[in-house]
Amino acid sequence: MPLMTLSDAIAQHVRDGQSVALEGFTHLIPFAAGHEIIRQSRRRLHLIRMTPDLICDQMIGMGCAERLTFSWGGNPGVGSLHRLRDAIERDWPQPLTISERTHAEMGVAYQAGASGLPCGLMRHYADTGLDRVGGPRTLACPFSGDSLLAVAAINPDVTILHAQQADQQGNVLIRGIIGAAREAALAARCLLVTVEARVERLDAPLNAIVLPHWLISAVSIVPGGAHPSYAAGCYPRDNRFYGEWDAIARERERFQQWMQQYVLASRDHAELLRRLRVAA
Amino acid sequence: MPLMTLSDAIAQHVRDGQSVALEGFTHLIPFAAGHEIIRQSRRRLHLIRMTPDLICDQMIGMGCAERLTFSWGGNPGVGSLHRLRDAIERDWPQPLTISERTHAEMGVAYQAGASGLPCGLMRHYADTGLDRVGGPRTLACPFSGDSLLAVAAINPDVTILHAQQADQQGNVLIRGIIGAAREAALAARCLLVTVEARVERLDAPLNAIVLPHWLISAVSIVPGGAHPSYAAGCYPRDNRFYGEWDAIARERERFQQWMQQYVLASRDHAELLRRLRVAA
Amino acid sequence: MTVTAARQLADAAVCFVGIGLPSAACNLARRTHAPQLVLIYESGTVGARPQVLPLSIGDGELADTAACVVSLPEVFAHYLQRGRVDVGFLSAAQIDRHGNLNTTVIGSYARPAVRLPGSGGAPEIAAHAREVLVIMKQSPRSFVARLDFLTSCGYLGGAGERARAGFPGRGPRAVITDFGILRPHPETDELQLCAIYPGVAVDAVRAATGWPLRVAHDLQVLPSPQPADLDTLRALHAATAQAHAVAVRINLRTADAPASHPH
Amino acid sequence: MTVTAARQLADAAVCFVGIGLPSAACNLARRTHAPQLVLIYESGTVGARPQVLPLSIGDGELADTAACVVSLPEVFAHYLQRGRVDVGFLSAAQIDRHGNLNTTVIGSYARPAVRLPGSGGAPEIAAHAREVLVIMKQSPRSFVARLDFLTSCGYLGGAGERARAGFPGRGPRAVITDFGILRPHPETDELQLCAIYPGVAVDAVRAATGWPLRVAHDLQVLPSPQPADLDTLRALHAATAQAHAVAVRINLRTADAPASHPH
Repeated sequence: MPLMTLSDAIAQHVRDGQSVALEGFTHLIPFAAGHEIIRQSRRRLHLIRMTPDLICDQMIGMGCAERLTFSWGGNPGVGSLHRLRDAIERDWPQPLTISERTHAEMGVAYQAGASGLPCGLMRHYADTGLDRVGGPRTLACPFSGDSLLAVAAINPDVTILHAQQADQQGNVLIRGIIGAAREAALAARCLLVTVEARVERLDAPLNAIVLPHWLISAVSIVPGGAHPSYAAGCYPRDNRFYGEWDAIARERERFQQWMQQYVLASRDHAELLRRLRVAA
Repeated sequence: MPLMTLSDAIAQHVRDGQSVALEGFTHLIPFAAGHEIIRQSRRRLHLIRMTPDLICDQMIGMGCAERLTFSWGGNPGVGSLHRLRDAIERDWPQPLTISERTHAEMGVAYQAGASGLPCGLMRHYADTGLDRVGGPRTLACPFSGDSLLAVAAINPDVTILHAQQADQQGNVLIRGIIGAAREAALAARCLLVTVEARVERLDAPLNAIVLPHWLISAVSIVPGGAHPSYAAGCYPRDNRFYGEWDAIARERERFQQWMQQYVLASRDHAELLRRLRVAA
Repeated sequence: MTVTAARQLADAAVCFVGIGLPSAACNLARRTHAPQLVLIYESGTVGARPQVLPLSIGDGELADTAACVVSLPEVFAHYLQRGRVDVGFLSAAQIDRHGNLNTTVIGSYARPAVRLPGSGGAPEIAAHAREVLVIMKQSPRSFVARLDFLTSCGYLGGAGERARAGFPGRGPRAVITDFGILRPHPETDELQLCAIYPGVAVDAVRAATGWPLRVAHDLQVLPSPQPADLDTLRALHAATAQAHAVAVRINLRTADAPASHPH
Repeated sequence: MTVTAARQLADAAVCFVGIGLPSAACNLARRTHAPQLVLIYESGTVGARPQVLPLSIGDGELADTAACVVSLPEVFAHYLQRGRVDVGFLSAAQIDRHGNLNTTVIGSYARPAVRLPGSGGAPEIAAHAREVLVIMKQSPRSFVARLDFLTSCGYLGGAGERARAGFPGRGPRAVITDFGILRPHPETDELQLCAIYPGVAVDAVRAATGWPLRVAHDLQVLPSPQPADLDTLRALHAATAQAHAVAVRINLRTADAPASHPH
């Protein structure tokens, strides 16, 4: 596990055209990494995220993505993701192909990917609209005859997570709401992690969620790297920013202006947080 | 979750002829509960345990079981389970039907059971002897065409676990090596738990393994309830006893004498531990 | 509407909660008549007891107050699909006369007029929860004769089609709206108006419904909400607004901090 | 034998370890030439660094020294089946000329002469680990012409059958015995004697093998074990014996103890 700056990690490991999962369920969303991908102008990415959230809204609006796999694409508690809608409804800034699943299907798909299986199983009773537009197929349980839905595994080229701590060896500790982040990490061909802090020892409880260093391609220390999402034990979710994003992202011009003024004009995440007056 | 004595819990919830999983992988094996089942002379049980260990050796030797589902039936680091062997090799004290799987298959079977699925999936490349004598069947992945093994779910009538702590509501905290105990618990129709201690609050770290009280049919407080297995943070594995068991269980007479003198003659687990000079 | 929805919840029920109105109703119920209600959010927080309403389904408040935090694959497989959930609480952009729900698109799927957030956890909640409560504002645009997209199954085409398909959950037991409560007819599975708030005219409800709405022969008038319930709900919203308005400050020097274990 | 087995392990390899001789060899390697060896036990302890040898696969020592403790379904799915394991280290009661293993029964399955413990994790380790090391004492009863039961797949019938079946792992790379090392022939996959300890006669090895044993044309003589390695191994065994002999004492009053969090 090499320790490197986030800009080096993205430069070395994320290539145009790759599938990139940025996971973290409301909690620990890797915003700093998403911004760095925007700064480095990656193109034609296949973004994978259960809840695209503001981070995918920004990356899609900035033209990084040509495809999105997701299960719920809103601004939680606020409303629409306007850049996501603009891409789907009006092909701006470019067409976006979507692969849409349910949360449970995404969970099964990541779990299958993490388990080295080509697919996973769920109960299935009747076709929904998603079954009709999507890829899943039914098969019969060889024991009970029950109808089951087979869900194709997801194995991202790169998975990026944010976490609280890394130790000197590069083992990473994640605390709190985890979503399918661990499965997304284990399913990936390359795993990048940003952390709030590097510590001598993790001092993790016995059954803590730790990603062993030898599974990780690069660790970068980025305090505040989940903002406006949060890192349990470090800082809370910036609910106010989530509310304000609705007005920022509603119109193309204001969105572009904001991205220029804050994300592109900042060398790194620390500078962005200072511009946002979140950090001193 | 009613709090009750172990003897009441077994009397109320374990019936002759049921399938009973006693899980805990080397760690937290529910010995006290197994002994109570022996004391209450349950018969025709279908025992389910990945590693039958001494507890199933004792239950089988005392005539509680007519069937065993397992994946590794030895005395860890010591050698054979002589009572298990005697039942399979010589039908003593009665014939024992075995359903044999691999550890990985048992894990998948419990996981499927815990997930409300009739079966789970594994990779499969060539038939082993177990595939030939056992029940699993192969099917083709509908996406990749890969050959996969379908493993039938396990849903025990009763699962019994031992754990470190229960709080006032009956939520249970498990710390340390977990094996497939959580999946066995969630797969069961009825869940019984013995714990080392009852506490005001669990004070569990964020991602600790906690079984919510409303999943549990009965909690019993049994200090030392895992002995000669162990409870992390409470007492170590009694490796010496595991070594001594080999000589105790080798011959039928000595085994019966030992069970009479220690397990049957003790009213409860505390008395047994005193007779074994493990507790004062 | 929130108070009426809360009243539908029995104490000690295990409830899989969506964000927004469902979450408000569940937390109101937990603070009033149902203190033992077990709330499960799809973020994996089981037994959450939030002090303020979460803005997102994964707010730290939910994790900090939960009995346990499990992964998302686990919460959907081990709790929902395993049949441990009594009540699923949903909302939607469109509902049809058989309680089927759309949260995906208005217009065509390929080129929607309005792209909605999508399914999230709703299709499996609708399938597996022993019963489903739906809470949504009633209008001809939301109570439609034909869904633009079938995201989550209610009673499908009605007349027992859901039961015949083998769904483990019974489907929507009640749809709570700003006019009253609709419930499925026991034979046809068609939603009919069963209860109205005091002062609501049946014709107004019909006008707000995109299909010819049937009215139960024993139409009830709901009691006015208890002042205590309204006070509790207002206090909850006020505490929530205050908590969410707090400015976040991040200390960039945490990188150099010692290995203290955040607990 | 243990020292020779340990020497087969490259530093920083990820090793899925069975109990007994494999565990001794892996821990010896970790204490000598391979300090970065990652040990995974099927009990879910990943990156364990035990100070004494565990008697069981799930000793507390393994959990206390591990980087993380995961569930058994996870360790088999996320680590082994996912292809994260470099080396699987196995032992068996019987092995045949193509490295297939039996740990299930001697005699017939339905009515065995000797019922062995069974498969445990071995079949999947043999299938998925990038390569497999086998360590066992060599005798005509253990190195047999025909297995009584096929528990774990080596090279099946040989001559590329394993590779054609699509196994992700390459199969047994070396069988370390008390005479030397057998390795598969690159074309036939048949195990042949490739190295012997100083002073071992090839005829003695042939006599200890239940099939006509082939000998590599460049048969090597293994170096004598380094005294330092032997000292480390002896010290490890001594510490282990001492640790396992300690009498366990349980305090029955822990039930009344306060809610201190065992850490």
